[in-house]
Amino acid sequence: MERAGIPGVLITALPDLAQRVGANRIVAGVRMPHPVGDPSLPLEKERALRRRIVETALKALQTEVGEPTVFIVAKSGP
Amino acid sequence: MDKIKVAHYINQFFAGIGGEEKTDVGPAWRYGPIGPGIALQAALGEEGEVVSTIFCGDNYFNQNLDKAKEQVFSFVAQASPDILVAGPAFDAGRYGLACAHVCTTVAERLNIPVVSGMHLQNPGVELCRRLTYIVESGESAAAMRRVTAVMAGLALKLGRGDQIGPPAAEGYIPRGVRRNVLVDKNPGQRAVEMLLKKLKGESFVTELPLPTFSPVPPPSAIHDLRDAVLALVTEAGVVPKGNPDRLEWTRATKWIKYDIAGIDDLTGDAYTSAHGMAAGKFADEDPDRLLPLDVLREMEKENVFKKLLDHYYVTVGNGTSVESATKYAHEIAKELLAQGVDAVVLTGT
Amino acid sequence: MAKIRVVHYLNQFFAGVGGEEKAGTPPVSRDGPVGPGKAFQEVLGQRGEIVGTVFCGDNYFHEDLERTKREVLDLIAGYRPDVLVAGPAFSAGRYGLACAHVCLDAVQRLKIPAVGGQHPDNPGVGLCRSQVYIVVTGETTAGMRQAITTMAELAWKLAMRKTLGTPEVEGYLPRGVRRNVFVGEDGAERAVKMLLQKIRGELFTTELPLPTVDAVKPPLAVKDLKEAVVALVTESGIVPKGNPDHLESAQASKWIKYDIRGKADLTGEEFMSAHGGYDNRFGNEDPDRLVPLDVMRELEQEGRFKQLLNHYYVTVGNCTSVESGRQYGKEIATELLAQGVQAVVLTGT
Amino acid sequence: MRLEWGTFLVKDAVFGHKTQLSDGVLSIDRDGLRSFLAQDPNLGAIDVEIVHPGDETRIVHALDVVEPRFKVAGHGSTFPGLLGPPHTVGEGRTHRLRGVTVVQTADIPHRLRPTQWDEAIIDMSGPGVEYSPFGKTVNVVVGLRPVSGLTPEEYDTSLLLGGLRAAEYLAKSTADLQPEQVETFELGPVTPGLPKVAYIRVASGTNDVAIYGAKSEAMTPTLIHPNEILDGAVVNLNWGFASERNVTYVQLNNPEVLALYRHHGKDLNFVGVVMSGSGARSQWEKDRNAEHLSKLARLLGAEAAIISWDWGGSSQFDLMLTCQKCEKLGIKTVLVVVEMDQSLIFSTPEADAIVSPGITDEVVELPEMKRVIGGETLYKTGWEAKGRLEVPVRYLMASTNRLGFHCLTARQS
Repeated sequence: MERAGIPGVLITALPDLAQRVGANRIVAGVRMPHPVGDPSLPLEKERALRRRIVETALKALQTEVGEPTVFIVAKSGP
Repeated sequence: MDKIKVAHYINQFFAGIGGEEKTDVGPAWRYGPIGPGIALQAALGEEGEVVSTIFCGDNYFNQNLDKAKEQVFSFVAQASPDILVAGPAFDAGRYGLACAHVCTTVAERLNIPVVSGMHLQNPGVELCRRLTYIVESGESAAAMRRVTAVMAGLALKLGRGDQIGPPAAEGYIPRGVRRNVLVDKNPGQRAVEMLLKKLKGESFVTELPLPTFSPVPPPSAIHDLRDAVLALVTEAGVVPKGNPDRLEWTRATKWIKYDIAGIDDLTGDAYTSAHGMAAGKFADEDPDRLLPLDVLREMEKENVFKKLLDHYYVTVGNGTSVESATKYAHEIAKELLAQGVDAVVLTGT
Repeated sequence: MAKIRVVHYLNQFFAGVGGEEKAGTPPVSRDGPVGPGKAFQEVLGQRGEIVGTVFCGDNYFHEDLERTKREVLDLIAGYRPDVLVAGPAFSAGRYGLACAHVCLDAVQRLKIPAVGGQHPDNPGVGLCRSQVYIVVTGETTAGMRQAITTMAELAWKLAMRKTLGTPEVEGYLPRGVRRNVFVGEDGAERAVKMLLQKIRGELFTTELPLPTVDAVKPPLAVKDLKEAVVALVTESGIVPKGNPDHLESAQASKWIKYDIRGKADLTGEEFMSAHGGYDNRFGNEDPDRLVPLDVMRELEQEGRFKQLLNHYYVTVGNCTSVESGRQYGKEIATELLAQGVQAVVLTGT
Repeated sequence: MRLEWGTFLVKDAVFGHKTQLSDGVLSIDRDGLRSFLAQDPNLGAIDVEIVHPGDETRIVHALDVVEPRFKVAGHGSTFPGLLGPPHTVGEGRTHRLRGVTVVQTADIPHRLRPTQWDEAIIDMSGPGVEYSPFGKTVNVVVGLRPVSGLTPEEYDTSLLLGGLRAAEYLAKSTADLQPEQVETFELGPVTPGLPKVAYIRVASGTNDVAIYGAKSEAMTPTLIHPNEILDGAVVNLNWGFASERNVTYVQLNNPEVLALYRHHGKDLNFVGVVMSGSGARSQWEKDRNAEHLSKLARLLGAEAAIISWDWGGSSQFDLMLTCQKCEKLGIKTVLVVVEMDQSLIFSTPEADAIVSPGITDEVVELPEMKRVIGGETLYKTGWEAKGRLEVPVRYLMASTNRLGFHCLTARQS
């Protein structure tokens, strides 16, 4: 996709793997079965988390990167 | 016994037309060998003959992919060669890609063996390794003589229909086509022997060389998100309920695009996931967890960005080969470019 | 130095009134020491004085326990003693029990320390050991002098509020009450040293001797279940919602019975788990998981047993002591027997 | 694996404009620490107080006690899996402040509501000082009040991380200083023939410890190097009975590990540590758990083992099964068993050697104090926190600590 010149951002639960394979803009998602959500949270909290993840993704699209870079989502707690 | 007829594809530089300033030159052809073709002919000796050389500017080829491929194919076909030789392109990216496209097209449509020469890291390798014997050429053209000789040797063997040996012996890059072979020891014994060699510092040959991924230069960032058109692409297998187009749960053979115009949220009763790993409770409860449409629509309304494409593109990454993924990406990218998409949001499990 | 005032309790035999034929003598008091009391006085010397002796026939004592205890206590209280000495009773059962009751009353009602003297197997020991200092004696009066000396010394120390040494040093039965003591090394260091002794086969003393659980002879099986009244008893802490009687989540101080007449099922709306030792979610969702009322009712309707008792009995086992467990068991059992229950189904977590 | 503790002896702590240690006095930038802890958006109010041995002061609602630690060299970081990535520690050098601790106080943690919370008290003077090991240290008391609307998991996590971050913050001030004392821990070779001794940890609560940041309850028993324990791999999660609590300070200075290291090479050969996954809730699971623990000790070649009962009531069953199975394998055992009023209901003849770190039910009289930190009234009883108290030893922080950190035992009286 990027080789065709389109800037892309990949939201994935395995950012390290994505980095090694060469994706350039990566956002660390939650877990593999639900990279952009967290079922353990109450619905409106999960929705807010999803918003924070996608906002990070859009921020990544507007950021120059020299090589594969992982963007961490600001979350509370470990 | 008549000679093995060889068609030779090279770029504008090796054809002597010119360097970067001539890279936009369109396809053309000449009888007989030109430039590196002369060394190729010498290596073929009496057994083979370079009947025609086809060349094209690297930029022209990559910018006008379909048209260039058609023209070059027709020039090759008219020479009705027994073998196609392309390159060697060493580490030149655009030249390597051009060779790869020519090799795949000729192999698929003319059904004749094709030989090329590239550095392992050349982007062209991924594109055509399955159908082409690519001689590992190293990075610099200084190795031209050695590489051409190996390519010629392979071309003659293929022309004669001989049995081709393993990659390490014949000097070509493993084509990713692995065959089962019966040996006398089981993996446990072989592993111990390999380990002992490793411990003693002796040389050993790994049975499974791991793929390396050639870096893709990052496209420049978007300057003004507010007038950018975004597209959603996912390998998480999010498809309409019932998986109407039978997207495979593993080893996906295709990608599909689905219309989401006017849809603000992916709900469990309309969508599901076909992905072997991601399918299940979480996806069925709320597919947005795999493809965040709800949040992107919200941002679209707040015009954080101009527009979300009316379709999203989906495939399944689970167990799908790098080649297929690369192929699908090419095809999807072409569609996105055609629809003026400025940036892509991809989700992966 | 003020002399301590001691009252001595004896049975009719040691008071010289007579043997079995005089076992019905009612309680009598006499100033000064009587019988073994004289030896006590000798040991006490100037430090204390046996101001009075109270004695009573062993049979009389047990005919009407409450009446005799009141009479004996009044006689003792009359002397305003600093400490009560009872016995020594050696292995005499009725005499030992009498001493135990008298000592308990002295400690609980007159708030003065009490010293007994009995063989460890004497039934009186179990009754009062946690509140009364019982000097360990042999089975027969042969050990009289030794017993009296130890009892006198102990009585004096208790009256003078001196800090006592360990049970082994002072000669009394460990009262089952354990006290914290500060020592020079931390627990881990002591553990390592003990382990080394154990490895080398050297003698070591464990800091916590484990109790042997007293085996209970299994009662006879239920002959005819169809005629049996069955009761449900549990330690799982299932109580009506809100825990109205505040059953503790650990170290429960009581048991409670709740009415289940007409109830075919324990629901999460009406009942909850107050037990602190396991994850209560499952019990709160469906208390039947801990107290199987739904199934018991079904079996009752099918006539598999005559009737389920109208109440179930509940306490919490989490860190509740064996003694309390035994006590609650006894009390619940008496109620069950009074209601003609022939079999009990107990559930524990 | 070779670990060095770089120890700094701290005599006193005072508030100052900069957090730094100089000749035994730790000055703390109070607002600097509070804003550092405020990086967690889930923490609403944060107070910081300092109390000294001898003050007529009482700390109540204490959750955990943490020794200030900062890893300066070697693989891994401070409190791995919680403050840093879950990478193996136990090598290189870690700085630690001796004589000063961080004590988190907070309202009732979610996890213990509504039934299982109990008061946790540290008295800085009076008879209480003897009972809790932290009556004699300078304590930096960090009062944490999470914001409302958090999930139970978020609420408790913010309390846990608040204490650990404060401890790292204090120790980090010594990053470029040279420690006065360096202690080295290494299971080096010993003269042959010394008895091989392992340390087995049995637990069963749902929130006992975090190992590299993950709760241990679902874990199959595992081997762990003693240095990992001394270097922050195991952190306390349990806020149950105060006297038995293996607070993080005790986890980091695990007494069994330190005792076995003291004897290593002299009269025994310390071969390693086996940790229980805990969480066994049925006979089958407890049996499997105990088999696994005793097998791992055997794999270490242990001829003897110290077994500590880290937490839980029903895990007394796991403890005794483990003891029984070890002894049957010829591994001689000594158990460290805290006493509650209840006598142990499950005992096996093999459990003939037990060390008792004290009994929790004895009642202690504590005098009235001039100042109280962490709360106005006691949990459950509602008594005035500052007043004269008659409380069971169970309320005094880590007094009958299950790992046997304190010099207390219980005797027949």
